[in-house]
Amino acid sequence: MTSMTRARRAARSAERNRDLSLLVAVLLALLGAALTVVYFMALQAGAAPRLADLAYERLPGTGVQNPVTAVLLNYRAYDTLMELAVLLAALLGIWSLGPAAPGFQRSGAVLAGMVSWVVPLLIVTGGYLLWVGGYAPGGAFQAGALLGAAGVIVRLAGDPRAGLPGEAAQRWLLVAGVLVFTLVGLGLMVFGAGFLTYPPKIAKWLILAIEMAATVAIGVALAAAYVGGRPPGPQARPTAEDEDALSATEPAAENTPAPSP
Amino acid sequence: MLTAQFLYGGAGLVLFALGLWSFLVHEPLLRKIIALNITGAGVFHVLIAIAYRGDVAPPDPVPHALVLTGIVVAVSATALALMLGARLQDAEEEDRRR
Amino acid sequence: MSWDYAALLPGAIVLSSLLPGVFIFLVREESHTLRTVLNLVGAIAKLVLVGLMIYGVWLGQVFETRIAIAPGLTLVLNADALSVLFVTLSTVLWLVTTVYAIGYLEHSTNRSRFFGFFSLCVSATVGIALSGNLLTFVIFYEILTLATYPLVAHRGTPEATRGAKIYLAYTLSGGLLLLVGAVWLRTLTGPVDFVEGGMLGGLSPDLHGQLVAIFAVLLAGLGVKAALVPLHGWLPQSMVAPAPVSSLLHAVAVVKAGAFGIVRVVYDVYGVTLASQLGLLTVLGVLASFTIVYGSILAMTQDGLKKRLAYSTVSQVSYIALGTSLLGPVATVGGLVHLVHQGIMKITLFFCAGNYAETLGVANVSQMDGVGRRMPLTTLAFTVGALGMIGIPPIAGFVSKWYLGLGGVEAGQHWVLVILATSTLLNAGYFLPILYRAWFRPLPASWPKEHHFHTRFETMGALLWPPVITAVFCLLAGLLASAPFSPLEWARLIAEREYGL
Amino acid sequence: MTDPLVLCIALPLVGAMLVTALPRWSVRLGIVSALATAGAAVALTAAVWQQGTLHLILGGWDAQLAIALRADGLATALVLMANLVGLGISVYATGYFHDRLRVRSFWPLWLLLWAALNGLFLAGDLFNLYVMLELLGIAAAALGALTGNRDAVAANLRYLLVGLLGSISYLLGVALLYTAHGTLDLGLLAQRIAAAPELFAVNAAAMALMVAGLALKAALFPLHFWLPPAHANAPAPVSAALSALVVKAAFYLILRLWLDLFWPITGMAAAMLPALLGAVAVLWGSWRALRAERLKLLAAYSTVAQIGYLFLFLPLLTATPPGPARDDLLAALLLMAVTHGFAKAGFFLAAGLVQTNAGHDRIDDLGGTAQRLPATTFAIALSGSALIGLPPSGSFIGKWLLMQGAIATGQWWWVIVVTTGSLLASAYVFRVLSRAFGLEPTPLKFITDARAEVPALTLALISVAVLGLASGPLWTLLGLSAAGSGTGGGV
Repeated sequence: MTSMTRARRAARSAERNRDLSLLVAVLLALLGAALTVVYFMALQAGAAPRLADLAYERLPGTGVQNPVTAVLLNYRAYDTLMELAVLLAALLGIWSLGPAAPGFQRSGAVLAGMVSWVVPLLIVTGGYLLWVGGYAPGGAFQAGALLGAAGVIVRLAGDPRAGLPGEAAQRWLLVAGVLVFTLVGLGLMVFGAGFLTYPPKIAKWLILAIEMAATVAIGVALAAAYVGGRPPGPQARPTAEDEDALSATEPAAENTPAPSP
Repeated sequence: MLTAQFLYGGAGLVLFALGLWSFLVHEPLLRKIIALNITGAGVFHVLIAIAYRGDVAPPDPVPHALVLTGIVVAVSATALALMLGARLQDAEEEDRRR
Repeated sequence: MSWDYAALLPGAIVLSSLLPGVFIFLVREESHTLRTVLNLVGAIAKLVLVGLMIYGVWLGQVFETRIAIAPGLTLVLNADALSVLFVTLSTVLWLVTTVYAIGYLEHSTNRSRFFGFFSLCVSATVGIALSGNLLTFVIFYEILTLATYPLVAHRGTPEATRGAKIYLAYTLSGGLLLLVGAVWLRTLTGPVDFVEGGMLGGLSPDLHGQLVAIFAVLLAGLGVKAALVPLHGWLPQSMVAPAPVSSLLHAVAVVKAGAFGIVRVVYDVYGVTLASQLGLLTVLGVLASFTIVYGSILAMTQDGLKKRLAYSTVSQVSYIALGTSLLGPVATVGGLVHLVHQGIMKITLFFCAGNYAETLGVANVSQMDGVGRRMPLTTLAFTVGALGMIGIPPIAGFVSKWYLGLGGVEAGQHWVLVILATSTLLNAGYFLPILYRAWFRPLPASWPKEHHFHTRFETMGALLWPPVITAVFCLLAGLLASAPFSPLEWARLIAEREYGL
Repeated sequence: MTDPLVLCIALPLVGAMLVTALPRWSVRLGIVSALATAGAAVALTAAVWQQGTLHLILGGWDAQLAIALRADGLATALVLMANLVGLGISVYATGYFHDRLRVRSFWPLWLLLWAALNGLFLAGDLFNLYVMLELLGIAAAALGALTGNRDAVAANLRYLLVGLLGSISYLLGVALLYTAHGTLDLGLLAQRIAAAPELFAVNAAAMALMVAGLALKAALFPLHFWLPPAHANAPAPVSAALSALVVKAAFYLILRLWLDLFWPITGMAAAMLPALLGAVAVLWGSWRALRAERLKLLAAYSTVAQIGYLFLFLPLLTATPPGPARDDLLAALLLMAVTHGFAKAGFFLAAGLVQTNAGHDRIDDLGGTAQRLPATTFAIALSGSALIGLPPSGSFIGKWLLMQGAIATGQWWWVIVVTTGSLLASAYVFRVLSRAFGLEPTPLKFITDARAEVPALTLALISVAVLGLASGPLWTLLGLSAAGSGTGGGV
């Protein structure tokens, strides 16, 4: 019902703003055209070598053979570190909004059976992607995404925790990526190499360690984000301020971005 | 080579403009969030297009890495926006019930 | 930056009230003794330091504290003869007023806050007096505005907050104009230091148009605090403040800051010769004359004693501007000596007004029948102050008026005599009826709100002696006008230096 | 070997991880991290003071391939400001949040925000700046919604989306620049832009996209619509961080791009547009602050106005030839930004105390605050006078130099904007104070809470006394001391 009134309201306001939206459309079309022209000019000017050649030239000293992984975890590792922090920040933001809504139905036998096949497969594939990232397309993000997807499936199958451990362990897994990354960086700095400056000899292993931690962190963060709230645990018993924990009895599917049936 | 890059990147710019339009004119939150993602995807397209260096030379890895990073950032922001939206909807419904 | 005695003294004079002020804020409300000690130690220390400085300046020593705020912007505290005049006035009257205020506020609330801001005000006034360049002047000028605000609003009544708002609206706008003028001037000349004889004489005549405009802006900014008509509206409204505030700040510190600023700008920035060439003195003279007459006329219509005194202040402070606007050393002496004379006379009157209100509950002129018999010493002090204001010899006011008139004649501006005569008549018109009521009308059956103190005098000692002392000052300043170190002699010294005689 | 440049970013990051992992100890660990981070910032300032601009390429690769960190005077001054303010906010927060769950949510997000701020100020790489912007935006929006009430969530959702839009626009600009010039390093890019005047259209388009995106985040009028509700509804320490630091970071980035990257292609016309918008922001923001009913809303609108002042400097910088006069303008700009940082943080912290003790922050019902909360009222008064630009605050010196530059370059109309803005500012500040001094039938119960009041008061005092009376070190930090003293040192 609410969605219907909302749709009607939106339709009315859209009607009212039709002229305005037409104007916006014209302006944006102009903007798009101008940007295309500029983009064309930039492409033409960009005959100068960008960073590709240099990136390939330096590849042997990076500890990995896949150039994209080299950029992500060596040349521009600092970006990747911060990006893990972004993911964590988003999750912490989600957690700060309150506990997750309960109320998933247990899956039927067919789905449960499928889940018990798919989830291990996803985890194994994730591990493979993680390892192969050193040579070919793949790496921590892809692997983490698969782990996250596994969590999503488990949750859809009815586990309110999406297969994640309790809150305390979950917190450690979440911070593992950034923590290992930063500590490796700081450790290298203390031993004189400079922050995130891997000595070529051990670069491969350092990167692998970071990637493993990052994979876990990303997977857990994605799954936890899908759960959509603080994990229900002994530490987070519903308090007076978490009224929504008590009142949220409707199916949570309305609140979470579940795929349409 | 230039043509391919131009067409692919140009499509990205079209996506950018479309997303922007949708973000500006549509009221519902979900549409705004999707619009933003389209806008971002447009920019990622441009980055992928410029990484292309012809059929022989391997692509420039730097823009690829940037896109990967950008995607994770976009996913994170989208997740937070969705949850804030859900929380807002809860609050509005609570208000209405009172 | 050298840290010897001469470079430290001006800064120390400012700090001698600033530091106690900061500590007073932290004093607990009940710690009456500690607060009194802090107040008096500050006041006496300042007096001693100023004494040292007077002696040094008289000998021709240079005292200058410089603190670089930023490249090209320096806080300069500098003691020349003119600043010594104003510093001494503020310091002596601060000591007297502190004693008065301790008595006056004995049973009121928020005394720590009051005395803290009071000390800040005095620091700002002394800072204004010692400013060695326009930037420093502007800084202290604005601090004075800010520090006075809580004192005007002190009582917290709706009238008090309203009066304080009006006060702020006027003075902050004035401060902004002053700031704009100062910045504008600085873009033309670089740092604007106060130099005896002025510093703009060497500028090319092309800039004279801008200089006139700048003067107009500066005068508008300073005119607010100096209560030049039509910028005087805040002064009567601020009379809601407690009596010590009205006496020291609104009779002495704040209005004098404006008048002092005008003197500085005319003599030490533009130079009196250039100002006269540009026709600025005429404008100032006309404004000042108008204010003198207008203020007096309004004073006659007031029944509230403090309001009447306030309009009298509006009128009397413009004597200083009038003296400044006349080209010639004699008029300068008249204007400058009035800076001191008006201060001691007006503070006497305000102290007395406070005593009447505090002891008898008398706030209006119409209630003053017979107060002379109930409070003879206070009324005697009041009489001295009032007669001085009118210009009866041998009280201080006579000396000012005499020199102003002489200066007008010397400058060939005979209309000044007409202004002085009119003003004197008007002064008599609004003071003599009060004196008549006080001494010759019969006592009323009861006073509006009488307050009995356990003392053998007419009122509490701390309230009684300050006006008596300042009344004695008024007499001495007139009687001993030609003694060394008298205000008159000091004003002569300043005039000699300004005119390079 | 440790590098303060790295520590400024790594320490809060590690701190954020520890408080996330050990929520029971979040307050203790949080304060330790705050102290350590602020210490690193002080060490960084000392290093820049002694050695001049610091430069570090992470990973030991060629400059263009890797990410550079850079600390010049401008960045260092802002880092120092942000970290001292951050320390104040942290100490205040220990006494502000009482609910356990809120404490646990606050600290990790706050430390992440802090890391992002330092990272943004010190970054020397365009794409890294994008990541920092996003981290900043996400952490800020999450913190702003911490109270969980409807208005706060709605406002900060809008803030998040608007911020995302701004970042995407910025990123498209970065993509264009990389296409044309093939590097992301700020220093190299500056050389290449200067060397390629024929690419004016590309550079200008990139600049327009980036500056527009950042102006949205910096809340430049008319893109400020999201700021007042978001800042007014956040918890007080968060409001302080958002208003004093986060908005400032976006402005810093605009300035950095404008001065370092696009200087060759910016002319008077380009500088006039943001300045005009800034002027409207000054007037409109101050006016709305004057009309605001709540203390925190007042402070938020005042931020809109104060950001406007900073944009007024652009045409002055453009019109002034290199030399002492331009150096003064640059330092004044920095001084105003830094002063506003301290003052606004102090103001918000004090407003938070008023709100907690009075139970509301409706200005009309705040009578008697001066009697009940003397130290807090004093903090509001001090930071308020810094917002107005009264001496001896740092913004007084800033406005003095701003007006001086305006008159010297013949752009006298900015003087009118500045004076009108100052008058409006005094009106809104004293509107609060005159309420506070009002005599209300409140019991004379003094409330003192040192842990909460000392940070507010200290920040306010810094904005007034320290920055206003000793602003010279900013010139030294910017490396301008030799040039500046050429103007005569006050003689």
